[in-house]
Amino acid sequence: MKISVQSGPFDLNEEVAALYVGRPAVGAVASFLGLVRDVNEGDGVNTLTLEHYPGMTEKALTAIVEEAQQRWSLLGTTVIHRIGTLHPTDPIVLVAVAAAHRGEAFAACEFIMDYLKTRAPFWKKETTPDGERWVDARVSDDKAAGRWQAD
Amino acid sequence: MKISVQSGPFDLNEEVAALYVGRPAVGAVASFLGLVRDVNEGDGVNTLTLEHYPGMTEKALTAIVEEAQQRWSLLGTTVIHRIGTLHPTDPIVLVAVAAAHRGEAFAACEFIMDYLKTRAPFWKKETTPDGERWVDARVSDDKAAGRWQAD
Amino acid sequence: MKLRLLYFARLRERFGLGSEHLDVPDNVRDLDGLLAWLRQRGPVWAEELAEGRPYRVAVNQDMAGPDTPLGEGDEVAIFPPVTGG
Amino acid sequence: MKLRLLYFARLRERFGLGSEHLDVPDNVRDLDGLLAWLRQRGPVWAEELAEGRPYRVAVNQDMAGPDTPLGEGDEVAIFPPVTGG
Repeated sequence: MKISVQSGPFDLNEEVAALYVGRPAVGAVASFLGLVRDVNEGDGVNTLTLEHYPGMTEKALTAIVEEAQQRWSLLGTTVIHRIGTLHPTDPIVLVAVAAAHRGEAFAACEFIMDYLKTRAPFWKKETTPDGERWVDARVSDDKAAGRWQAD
Repeated sequence: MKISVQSGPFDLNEEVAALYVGRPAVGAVASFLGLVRDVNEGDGVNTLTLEHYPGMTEKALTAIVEEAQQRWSLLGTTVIHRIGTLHPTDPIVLVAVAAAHRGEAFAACEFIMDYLKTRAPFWKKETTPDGERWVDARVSDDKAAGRWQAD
Repeated sequence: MKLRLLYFARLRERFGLGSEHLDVPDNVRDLDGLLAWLRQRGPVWAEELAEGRPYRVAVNQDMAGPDTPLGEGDEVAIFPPVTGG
Repeated sequence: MKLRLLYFARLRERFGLGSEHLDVPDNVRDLDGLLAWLRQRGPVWAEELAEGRPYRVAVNQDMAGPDTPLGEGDEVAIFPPVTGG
């Protein structure tokens, strides 16, 4: 399990390769890249600043990955989340999951993203042409996370 | 839409970057990498050779991606499938999907993989310590593809 | 009627050929008729193309069923269930 | 009882501070009690921490509810619903 909260960029090739190179039991790597969009709620976005809760963030991400590991048979998991000020098209988050088969890799990757969105202490502030504003939590994210409890 | 059937390797960074660099409407890229495992059905695998049906393969992949585009609002899709002889840990297939939000990107990526597994004319032959054998289609793949029809 | 036949993977190996041009009798009008005609070619054909065996057929690169009609110059491919990805 | 309080994001800005050390009265025994006590500090506190407002509380870096007991030296963080990812 690799978990990193960092201000700098990351290299997708490197992160995904670390999950399968030299590990021939891995048949599937599902990954998700979240990026800064230039529009949110209909307004232009110039910058996005991510605040977090040092200590709890890492703890929450670890707990989420551990829960995924209990639900599915995984062979490796990487979660990288950036903090600080980012710009449109900048990567914000990477979740990559290795497993023997694709079903487990996809499910765990989506599960981790859904839980990260609702349980990991990060907050986004946008700068738009009208000034700064904190991004509101989305009801759809709660719904997305909630569906994993129906299993 | 990029679709490629090729014997050579591909670069994950390059393929994923092509889906979001300079495209600030993209908020999510879900991707899947399928790899050669060193064990299948309990036996060691030394090499995996992929045969395909030139012409129909590209046509089938295009139809699958078009169906995904009709089901979800997508901002870009890349499907690369390798042919020829590969070895354990070699990437076989990449499916990467860009969208505004993660739900669409995840769903379309998994849909394309499920349909590719059951509808795109590729066949795998393994070399094991006991000789060569054609890989049998998996019932679980039919089931995985079938669930998209219940929607 | 002239057809182009293609065989892939295990069937290509079993039949010992990857493609052929065929001139089939006039009573072969659809896929069902073609398969019946191919089964007459010998024991390997009869065995591999027996009903209930796991093979698939595409006509002009689209998946086809027994009722799919055949026309002059069609490309017919016969192959095992696919296993890519 | 001595506590360490942390505020994040919009609440950090509204309260005008990111962290503080607090010495709360003995009758503050759980999160509910702490929140009631904080609401007395002024209109901004009363408004933002009113029941039904969308804020979350963690005690020692675990999500907590109104009944969560508090102890000497606990780290209590109050913040808006999270929006990362």
